[in-house]
Amino acid sequence: MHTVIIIGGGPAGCEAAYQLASDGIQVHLIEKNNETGGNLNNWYQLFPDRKNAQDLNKRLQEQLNHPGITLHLGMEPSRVEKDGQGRFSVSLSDGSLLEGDALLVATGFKTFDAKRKEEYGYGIYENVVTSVDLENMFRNHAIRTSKGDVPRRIGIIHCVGSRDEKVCNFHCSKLCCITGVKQAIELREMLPESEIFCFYMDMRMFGPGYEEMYREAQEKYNIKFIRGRLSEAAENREHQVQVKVEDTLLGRPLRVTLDLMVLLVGMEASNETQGMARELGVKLAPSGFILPLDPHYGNNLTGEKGVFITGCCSAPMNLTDTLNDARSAAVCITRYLNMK
Amino acid sequence: MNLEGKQQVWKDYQKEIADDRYYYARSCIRQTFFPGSEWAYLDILKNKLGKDVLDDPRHTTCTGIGYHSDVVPVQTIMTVVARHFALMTEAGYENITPSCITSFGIYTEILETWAHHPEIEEQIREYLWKATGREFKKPKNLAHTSDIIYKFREDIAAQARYKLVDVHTGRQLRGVDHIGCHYAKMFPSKGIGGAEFPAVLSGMISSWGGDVVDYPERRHCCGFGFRQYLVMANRGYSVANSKKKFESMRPYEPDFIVANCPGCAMFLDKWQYTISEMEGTTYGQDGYGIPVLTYEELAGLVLGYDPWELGLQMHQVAVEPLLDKMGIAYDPEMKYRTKEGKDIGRPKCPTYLKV
Amino acid sequence: MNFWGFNISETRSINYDTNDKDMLIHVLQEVPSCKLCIECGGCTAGCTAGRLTSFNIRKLQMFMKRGENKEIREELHKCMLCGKCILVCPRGVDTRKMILSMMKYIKNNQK
Amino acid sequence: MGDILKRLREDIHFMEGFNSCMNCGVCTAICPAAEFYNYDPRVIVETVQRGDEGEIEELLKSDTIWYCGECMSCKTRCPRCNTPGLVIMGLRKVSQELGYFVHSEKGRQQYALKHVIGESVLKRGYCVTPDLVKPEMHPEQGPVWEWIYEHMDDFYDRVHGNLRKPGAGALRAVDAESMDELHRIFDVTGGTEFLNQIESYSREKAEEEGTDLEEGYFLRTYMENSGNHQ
Repeated sequence: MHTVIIIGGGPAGCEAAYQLASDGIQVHLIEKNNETGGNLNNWYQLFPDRKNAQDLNKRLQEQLNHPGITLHLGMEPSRVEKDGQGRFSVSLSDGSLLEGDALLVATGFKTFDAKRKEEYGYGIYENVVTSVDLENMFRNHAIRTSKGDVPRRIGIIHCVGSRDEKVCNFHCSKLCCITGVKQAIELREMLPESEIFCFYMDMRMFGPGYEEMYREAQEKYNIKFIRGRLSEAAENREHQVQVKVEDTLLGRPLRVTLDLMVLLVGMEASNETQGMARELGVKLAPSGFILPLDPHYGNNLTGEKGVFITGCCSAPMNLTDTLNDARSAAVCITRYLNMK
Repeated sequence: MNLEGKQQVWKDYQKEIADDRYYYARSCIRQTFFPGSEWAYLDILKNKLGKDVLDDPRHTTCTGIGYHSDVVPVQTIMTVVARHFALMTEAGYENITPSCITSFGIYTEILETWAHHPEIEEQIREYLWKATGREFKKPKNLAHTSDIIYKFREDIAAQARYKLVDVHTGRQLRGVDHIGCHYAKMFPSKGIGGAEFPAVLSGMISSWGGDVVDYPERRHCCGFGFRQYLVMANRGYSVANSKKKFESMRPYEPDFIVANCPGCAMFLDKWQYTISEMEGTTYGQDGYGIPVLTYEELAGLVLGYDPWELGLQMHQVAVEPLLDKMGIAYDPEMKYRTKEGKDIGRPKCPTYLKV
Repeated sequence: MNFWGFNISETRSINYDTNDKDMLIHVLQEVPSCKLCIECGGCTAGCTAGRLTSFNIRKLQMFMKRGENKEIREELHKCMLCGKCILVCPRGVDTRKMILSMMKYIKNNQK
Repeated sequence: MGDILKRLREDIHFMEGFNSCMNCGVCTAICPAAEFYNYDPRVIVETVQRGDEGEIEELLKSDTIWYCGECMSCKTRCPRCNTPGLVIMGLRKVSQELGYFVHSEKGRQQYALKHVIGESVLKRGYCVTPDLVKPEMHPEQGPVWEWIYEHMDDFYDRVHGNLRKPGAGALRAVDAESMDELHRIFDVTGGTEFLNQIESYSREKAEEEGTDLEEGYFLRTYMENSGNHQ
């Protein structure tokens, strides 16, 4: 029987583990945290269907009860080695050693550190939060300003840490646009009296049901969309956030004072993704994510034989695509093992 | 506002500043409107801090105002600056410290351009040789004179005779810092604290006992805009930009403004008069304006220099309210006298702005 | 020319905080489809009045949404009410009705 | 490629300032000129990006390129590392080389700037000196400046100036040798030619209008404001 070692227990790693195990392959799933789920643990509701993110998480966790899966929680791979026969041995942080016939990297992404956009004042201005902070507020059902008031005017800022050479991220993080729309709707539902803006450059509604959700945000929820990238924010005496954008479709600068400003932080390759790439000698794209062997036919393959990738370690992806990508990786690995 | 967040940013932008032996380059605007500041700077460095500074009479303008008014081509300004480097090299100095922010920006821009385009540096070396027979080494360290004062702010604090504190109430004086655009907006890593939260002046205010005011339009340009001020017809732009800043800072009731760009210091002072005459608005307390100081003047006051020797009588906005708060003794009779004490009259009073 | 040789310039920025959104509230009540605009400019591209004058229907409805009503008062009468814009709009905004609603608001709120 | 585009692409400011633009508007959002003039740096960059020679020629003949104050606030922010302010410097240079600047009110002001700043540099060795800030040309400087101006010699002595005297110090007279070197630098690097070019195009324009270059034309370029700039 073949054994596969999966590094990373987010949605991609979990789904791939289940698919491989269902095909009769022995799976070791390594997760650095004490629970699986990765970034999904930080999410409240999913787009576009507004499903509770933790329901999906639970389902993925339940799948891991499969007898073919061995879970290694709270573990990090300290060393990965490959022998001449194409077998991998992975040393874990507790000193134990795993062996496998293939390696699947599912180390995912991290969200952009908003402090790096200094002019937005995250970590300095009191009422500037990230989309991740906002999900947390949703979970606690408490959308309040630093003074504890209900925010009357909220601005959602697109492209924070994405499409921005200044922070060395040329890529589009793809999910922020729809996240912004989703969060705007959730805010409106919790705070029906508040005025909500999205400041965007392009509305990239790439997934099924996304454009419809954008339309709904306008029609049903009266969310205001202004095409102009945030140039700078400043705090006034009342700790409100004064923002400066250009209303580019009118060609005039626009100033508005917000009670709460939400930064839609983009996605970057996680430290573990970068570390694994170094360790395994696989190539990184200019975006910092792992470069697949071929963007069409080999998106789960790397230049290294027996090393596969899945999920957001190779590019920003939504959950649907991540789960598909995990199944696709499972197919590739199964075929690889059968030909061995 | 979260101070620790700012401190983190400041940590990210610390630049190297030489300890001693500076070649000084004067500023067109500073020497015209703030000659006392240039004197005080040299005096503080030489006599209070024991540093070696060369005030070379042979240097000239960098032509920066002409360059940014688009009447001086880039090769010309580069060669003029190269001549300054040559004078510095010949005098045996390696650290250059321009007093003007636009000069500092231009020196930085030139060194960066040469780093990316060595062929341009070569061409400029040829031009300089052809025009003057001089050769140069590039400076080892380039710092604005406000960087130098920032570097030694604690040494100045140790010798301070006055603090930025209201002696009558014990309240910390509220200071607004205004950073010249060309200090760090073009090359954020060349400014202490970077472009968004520069610490070069706020650091001085804090070290000397004051409280720094951060207001929404802090980063906005004073409105000089070179051609936008130099040509009379365009001055509506210049004054409007400063007005935008005054309106934004007024609610914080600042006790003073400090600037590191000589142009900004002059404009923020003079425009308060213009706005008061045109619209009847004043921004300080009781009909006064908000005193605007250069960082040399601020350092000079803290160190106990005579306000009139520093040239504070050149300001249109009266500085006396600030001097009174700091408890600085001054002779009002001497304000407009000559060095010998001769009476040469006094300026007329503005209509609205109290002086 | 005054004594100074210049006047203090006025800002061109849209100040959303202070602008008057009353017309917007009125028009959105009468023509809710206005909310659906994605600012694509289809309406303006084929606009009869726009070919002959400075009239720009896309910008006009955007000005309304920002509370910049001065521009609307100056431009609105240039519309010929031909309704070509309705045919083009990919989001089904009833642009003609929007213009009529703006006109009605202005008539009822003459300064 | 047309002549204008060729000149632009050889210009170091243009080269450094222009990469590619996605029209996000961060430059315009904080631009002091966009705040007070009918000016949009984003549109400038978009226009040069389109690369239509005729359209750019029109731009070079318009008031538009003269609104920027070269504060370079745009450089700090652009997510594509463009600097609209540097693009403007390139456009202004070409506009002056080709004589297009005399077509617009704001462009013609280059003569005033050449007259005021260019000549000051070559006569005094500084861009600004106190005697050039004449109170009648600078009413906004206020009564204190007027008083200083009237008592210049006494006054600058009081504040440690060395007005028009030899040696070191603020406002000293720059020595003859240094002035010679400055002049030769202008000659060798094309600075003199550039100033002369501004003068000759302006002279042509003044003659066309039947005004005297140094009097009527200068004052007009210094003071004229049609008020059509917002």
